[in-house]
Amino acid sequence: MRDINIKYLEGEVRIPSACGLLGYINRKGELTSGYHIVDAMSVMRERGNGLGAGFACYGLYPDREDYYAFHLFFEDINAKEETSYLLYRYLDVVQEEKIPTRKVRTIKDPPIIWRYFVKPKEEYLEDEDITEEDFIVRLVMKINSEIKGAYVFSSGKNVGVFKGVGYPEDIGEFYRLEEYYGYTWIAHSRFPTNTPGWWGGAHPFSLLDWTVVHNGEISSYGTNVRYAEMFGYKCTLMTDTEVITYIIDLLLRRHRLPLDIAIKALAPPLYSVIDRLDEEERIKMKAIRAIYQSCLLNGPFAIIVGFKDGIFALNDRIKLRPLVAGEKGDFVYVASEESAIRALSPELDRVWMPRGGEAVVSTLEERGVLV
Amino acid sequence: MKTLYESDFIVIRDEIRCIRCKVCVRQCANEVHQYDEEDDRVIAENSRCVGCHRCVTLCPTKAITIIRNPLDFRENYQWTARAIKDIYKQAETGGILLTGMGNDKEYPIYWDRLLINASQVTNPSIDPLREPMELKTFIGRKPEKLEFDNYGRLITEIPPQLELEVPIMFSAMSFGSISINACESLARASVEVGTFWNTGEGGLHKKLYPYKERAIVQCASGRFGVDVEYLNAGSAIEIKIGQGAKPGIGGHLPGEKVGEEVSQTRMIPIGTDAISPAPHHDIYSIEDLRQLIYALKEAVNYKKPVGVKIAAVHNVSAIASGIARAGADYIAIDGFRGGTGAAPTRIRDNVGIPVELALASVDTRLREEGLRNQISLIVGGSIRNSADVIKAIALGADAVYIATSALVALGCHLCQNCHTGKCNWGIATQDPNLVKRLNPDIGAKRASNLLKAWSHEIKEMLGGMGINALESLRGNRLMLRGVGLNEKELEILGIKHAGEGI
Amino acid sequence: MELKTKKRIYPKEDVCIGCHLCEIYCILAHSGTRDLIKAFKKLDKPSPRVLVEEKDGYYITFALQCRHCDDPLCIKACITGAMHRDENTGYIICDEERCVGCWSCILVCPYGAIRRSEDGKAVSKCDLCIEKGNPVCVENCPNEALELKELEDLA
Amino acid sequence: MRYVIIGNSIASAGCIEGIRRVDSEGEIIIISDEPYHIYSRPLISYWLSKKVKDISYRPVDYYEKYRVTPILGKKVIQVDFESKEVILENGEKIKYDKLLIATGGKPFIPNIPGLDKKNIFTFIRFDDVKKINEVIFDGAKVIVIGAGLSGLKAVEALIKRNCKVTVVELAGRILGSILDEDGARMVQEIFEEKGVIFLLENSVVEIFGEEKVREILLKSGEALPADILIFAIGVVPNVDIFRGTKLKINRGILVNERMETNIPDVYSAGDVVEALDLLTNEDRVIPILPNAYMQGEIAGLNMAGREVKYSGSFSMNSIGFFDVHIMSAGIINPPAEVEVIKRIDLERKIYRKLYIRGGKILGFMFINSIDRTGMIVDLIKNRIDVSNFKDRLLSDNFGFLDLPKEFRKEKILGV
Amino acid sequence: MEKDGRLKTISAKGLHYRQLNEEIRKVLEEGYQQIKIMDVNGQRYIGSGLTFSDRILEIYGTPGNDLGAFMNGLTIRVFGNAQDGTANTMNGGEIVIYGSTGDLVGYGMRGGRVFIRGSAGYRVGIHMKEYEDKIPVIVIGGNTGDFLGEYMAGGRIIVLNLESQGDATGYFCGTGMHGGIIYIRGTVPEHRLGKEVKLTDINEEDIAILKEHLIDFARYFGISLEYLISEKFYKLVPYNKRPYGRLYAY
Repeated sequence: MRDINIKYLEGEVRIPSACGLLGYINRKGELTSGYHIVDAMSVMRERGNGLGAGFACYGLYPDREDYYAFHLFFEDINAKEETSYLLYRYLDVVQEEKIPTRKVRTIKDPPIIWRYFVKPKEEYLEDEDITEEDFIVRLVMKINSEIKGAYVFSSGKNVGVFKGVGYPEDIGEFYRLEEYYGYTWIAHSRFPTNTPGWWGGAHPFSLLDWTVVHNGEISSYGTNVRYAEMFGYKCTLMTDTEVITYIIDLLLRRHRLPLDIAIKALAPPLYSVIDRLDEEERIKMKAIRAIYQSCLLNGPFAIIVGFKDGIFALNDRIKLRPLVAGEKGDFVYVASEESAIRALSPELDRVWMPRGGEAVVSTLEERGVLV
Repeated sequence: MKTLYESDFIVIRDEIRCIRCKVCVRQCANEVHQYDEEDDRVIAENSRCVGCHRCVTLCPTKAITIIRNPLDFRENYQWTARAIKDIYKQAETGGILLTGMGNDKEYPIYWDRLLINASQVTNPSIDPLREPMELKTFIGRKPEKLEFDNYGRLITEIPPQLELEVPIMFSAMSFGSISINACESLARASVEVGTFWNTGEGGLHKKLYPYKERAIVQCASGRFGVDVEYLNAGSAIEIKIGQGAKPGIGGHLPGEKVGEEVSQTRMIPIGTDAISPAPHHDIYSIEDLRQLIYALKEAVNYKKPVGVKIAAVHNVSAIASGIARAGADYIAIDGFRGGTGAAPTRIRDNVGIPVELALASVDTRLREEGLRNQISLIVGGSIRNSADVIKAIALGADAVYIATSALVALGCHLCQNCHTGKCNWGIATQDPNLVKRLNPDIGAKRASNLLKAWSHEIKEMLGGMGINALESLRGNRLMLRGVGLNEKELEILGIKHAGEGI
Repeated sequence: MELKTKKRIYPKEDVCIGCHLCEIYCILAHSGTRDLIKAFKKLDKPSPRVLVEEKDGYYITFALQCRHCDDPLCIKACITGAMHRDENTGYIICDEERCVGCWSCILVCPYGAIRRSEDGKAVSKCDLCIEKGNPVCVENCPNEALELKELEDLA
Repeated sequence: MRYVIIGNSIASAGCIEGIRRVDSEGEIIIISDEPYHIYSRPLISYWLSKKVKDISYRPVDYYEKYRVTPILGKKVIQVDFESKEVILENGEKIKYDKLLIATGGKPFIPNIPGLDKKNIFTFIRFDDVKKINEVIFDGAKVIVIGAGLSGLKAVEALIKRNCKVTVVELAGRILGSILDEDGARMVQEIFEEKGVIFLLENSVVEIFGEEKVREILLKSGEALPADILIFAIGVVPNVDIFRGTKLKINRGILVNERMETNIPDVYSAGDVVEALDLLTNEDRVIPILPNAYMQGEIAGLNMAGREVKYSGSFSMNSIGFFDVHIMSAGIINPPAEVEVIKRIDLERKIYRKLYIRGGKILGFMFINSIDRTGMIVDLIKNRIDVSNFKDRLLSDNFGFLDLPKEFRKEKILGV
Repeated sequence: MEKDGRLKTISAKGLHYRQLNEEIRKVLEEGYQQIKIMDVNGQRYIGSGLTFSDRILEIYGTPGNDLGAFMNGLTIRVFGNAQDGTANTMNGGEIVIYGSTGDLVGYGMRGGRVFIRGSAGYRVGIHMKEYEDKIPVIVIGGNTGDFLGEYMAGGRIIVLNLESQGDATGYFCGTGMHGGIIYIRGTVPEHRLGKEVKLTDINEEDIAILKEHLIDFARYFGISLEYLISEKFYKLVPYNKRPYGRLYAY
């Protein structure tokens, strides 16, 4: 994907940025409108600069929950046609449509934004002995790295990402988010250091049903990328969020690590802490650090990760970026600032500051706890 | 035969400062200084001076200066003084030119063409003095992934690992090539700092058994000192295939250096040559290497990592890939600036490649083949300071080996005369009169100080990059930029040029 | 009133390099000048009070100075009372003014650690650089082959 | 507790210092017929030669510092061992709890006609040299009788005082107690170079003169003019006042290992006692200064209640004349079967000779090669087998590296 | 464990060498005196690194490479042929092979003995060395390939060349040899020798050495000692201990 007017694109250069994060889940699976989170994001307007914002919603496509919902940006119609050819060739497409938007004064030159509800064609899965997910991942990688002007920014089941260049409230209005209902909502406001931003570079970053919003700039990026690339991921965007998403996909889906272990791999305890653990735990932690050394996210970050069963939020090991959590009834909230949570729910049962490296995990009750 | 070789150095003595204390006379193993009773003067025989500075350092009145002999040949770009003198030497002896230490020719030093990144504003630098900074490194074969049972217990069996507190180890220097006190100094420093030293192919002297937990024991073609006790003594076993200073050339400890102690340690009679030819005659192929790797693993019941050390040569990445597939737990790559006790000069100066390029290409190749995570990568041969270490790790090394730097810490002045056995600093010698000049108490302190100092610097630089655990630098080539390098070099190194953003 | 020395220098023969710098700095320390060159140009330069033990063709050397014995024979044998134990430090010191050079101390010192001064008038022995603080031989040994040990205070 | 010490010389100092190591409270009384602050007898020749002005053995504040009450210039005439009292010549009685007899030696003077003349002296006490000092003059003819250690020290001093000295010695060589013939000859030559005349195998049979000495007659029949006559034949234990008491005396006072005599609480030390000779394994008087101190110290320690044993000693001497120095120890005139090793350098007047039996050194004499001799003395004392390195014993620079490694290490590191 | 004198039989059929060797180690640790291993075929490293000086392994079949590598004390009998790398860097013990072996017997061997009834391949006894009371011995019933005793620094190699099929050794015999002795029953032509060795007659001492080992060879393989020593032996010894002493210009 490329816009010729923009000199510095994700994928060609790394763009450091600062951000505002917000996410929440209703543990009973009760759906809420996107209106609330869009509204709450405006509290953290200072954390962004209008060059990127985005939202992820889980539970928004109940009628198509068995299909992968591909959201795509196309720079032009050629890109769309080339992509469609590929999609129809490898996937059963049950529905395709333009994602409904409304005109917003501040949103300039949006790309063509389209969605497809798809399933891999059985014959390919059988032929190649590949899991459905891996097949989807490969296809996404192929489109994003090979088709000029096309970019898949959402590819999970019953999850949708909506993002673009603008302030969160404008993006929310643009995508008509008040019309979507979900049990988990995640939002992001961006402050990239260069101008202008690019639609694909906005958060959340998503692959399959993983959606990640991220505040920070991880210094281990080079290490993380070269690790992810060994497993076939193509880091086309050169953003931290992208590689974090891939590593999460690798650890949780492909290596099938329990969520708590995967979190330890991303933000492991310090050796000074490990040395004081009992022997079994110590061996385990050292093994995690030794084997997954390249997964350690080093440097400042706070992330909120959505997945089909819940969300988790995580800080770097020494907490260089803000993260706060709150609870009210069945709702669990995480955000960069408490004020954003209060905007959603003024009277909270509990508010707390998670420690560095300690994840806040919340999952749907009916699905059980993953941890 | 009258020699045409004029002395390399000239000893200048300040007669006013000289108090005739004769310290220089007693300290020079090359017998440069002599006391003339009749004239009550100390005189010098310049031709014997190797420029080791022992006398300069110990002269209490600082009366001695050593200068390079200013005597010039006619200016000639092709026929340098060195080229001419080498011919004189060979014409006079008919022998192969030997020298000590590593390649000193004007090849590019890539470390010095690499620059390190630091954080500014968008992500913070970390202050390593007050915040945690982790350098711990595991050397050993890693499973591709971990598995846990339903109770979160680790099921995967982790192969044996070396646990390093600093990513710097002392590379192989045998007792025989260096003195027992030098070995002990490094061994004790390893214990103190939490890293490892390497026996080299000379066996493990009984005096060094107390430090065996921190030893890597080497097994080379000559199999000197190798038995089951030895293999089980160390924490890892290293098969030495090659050495950066003399790829394709073996080791040869002349009989005169095989005294009682060396004899016991190598388990050979006193006075016999200890010859380790380049090839292990049981390894003529990669599958033979695999055979030896597993023979060693069987011999120690799979309790120790078995690594393979190779010289950086043209096809190093393919070889490394083969070694990884042959089951080695780590690969040590030794660059052509690596030191040696003795090497044929022509080989030292002309064979092999710089380790920076070897490292980058091996790391890249192993990643392309999806093997990089499984095997550890150690590089050595030219590491001079902590910045070199940082650059090596960013290029993809798990840890580095140092040897020349360690010897310099012990007092080596790089006079390149190790092969004569007359090391005035007590390092590369077996003469008990010289060996005792290196007090292992001091040596251990100096060597551990060096590692501690480097660790501090590494932490500072990591902090600057906003990284608080070394693993996040490993292979993180984005942290490097090249200066003065051509496209090809940048491509091999896998880095961008300085000035290019991220 | 039981007095013993509080410090003693121990040589480490394994690492003594036989450079004789201990002797050279000892001479300096007792020369009354702070400059080595000056000290050595003086005609009546003092003799060193530390002695490097060495032997032709043998690789071990070590430096030896007065052991400042707990039960010093030199004091018992001294005919003038010049040899005495310093009350503050417990060091064994020879009052060179009172020494007449009978060398009875040399006759009884089992370490051979007492020497005749260069002029042959009085005894020259290690005073552990009592006036300087730390012994210069220890401080200037380039290989730390001399170790000053603080002994248990038995007083 | 009251300690009383008879005698005010080296053994007494040893005793005082021994007592004070253990007992800082007890009263110490020291009694001497000499009126001087504690002094060193060997220094009298140095005083006479004007090399030293002060012959004190200990500093002036010594008595004060060690809290000793000196009673000087008063002679003890009797000791009542029953009532534990010392009786002075003025009738004063001093009670003691512990007593040390350190009366030393007294000069031996043969019975010769004419001894009543003036200018006849012995050479032991400070008073002796004070008197000599009053009468000598440049060019005075002095006859010294006895070529032993003190006699020759007197000769040296007199030469330095510009006297003309003749030495008369009964034996066939000088310094018979410390040197063999070769050594003696070497030393004799040194004296002769200074103008000293030696008359060996000779003795004085009569002394002539009016008030003062004028001439002596020798056994050889020769008569020699003399202004001053000095007897330096030797000393005998000074035990006169104890003869006939229950104190056991042979030549000297007999003591046990703790320097205690046969009478409880009565100790003795110094030139007056007979003690163990390590080399002969017999008790005998060894009148040398280090012994006096050590015995006094042992006595003092035991008197103050500490159990310490005297390990015995053997004869040893360090003596110098002009610029020549001699050291000897142990047995000098050995039986024939011993092994002799020696080195003579007549030109440089260096002599080194040792007697060895069963691998052990019995005795030695060194002239002008004396550095580190204490190590050899130590080898004798510790009965070290020197067979493996005996040749090195002759070297001027014999050192620790010549000794067995284990011995060396124990010695140096295990002080 | 009270299993002295007891025999245990293991079948190696289908076992990976790691499993087999683990089993052997386990059985030895249980105290069995003698282990019979049946159906061995290609399993490597049998006996590797083991120190059980009074125990016996009997191998039926064809053991794999590096048989007895780094072995420190154990008796192995192979009823069949052995492959390459037998007794690699062996330090003690005994290997008796009733058939022939491949290349590289006794590489870097420092102690123990190897008896081979048949022939051995190339590069036998390279880097063999001796130290104090450790003097390794290889006795070969048949002949050997090239490079016998290359860089040999100690030990004894005896080549019997029984049922002579030609020369006892291949080419380049004893190149770089600087210690030890190679005995040859019969002789070997000069052109097959490396330039560092010379062929000489044997003396009384040599005969004693030969007898010491040939008695056992005869006993193991049921050949009469008289027959073995009926032919004249020669020996190969190095010209000097420092073959390359003058190669360098210092």
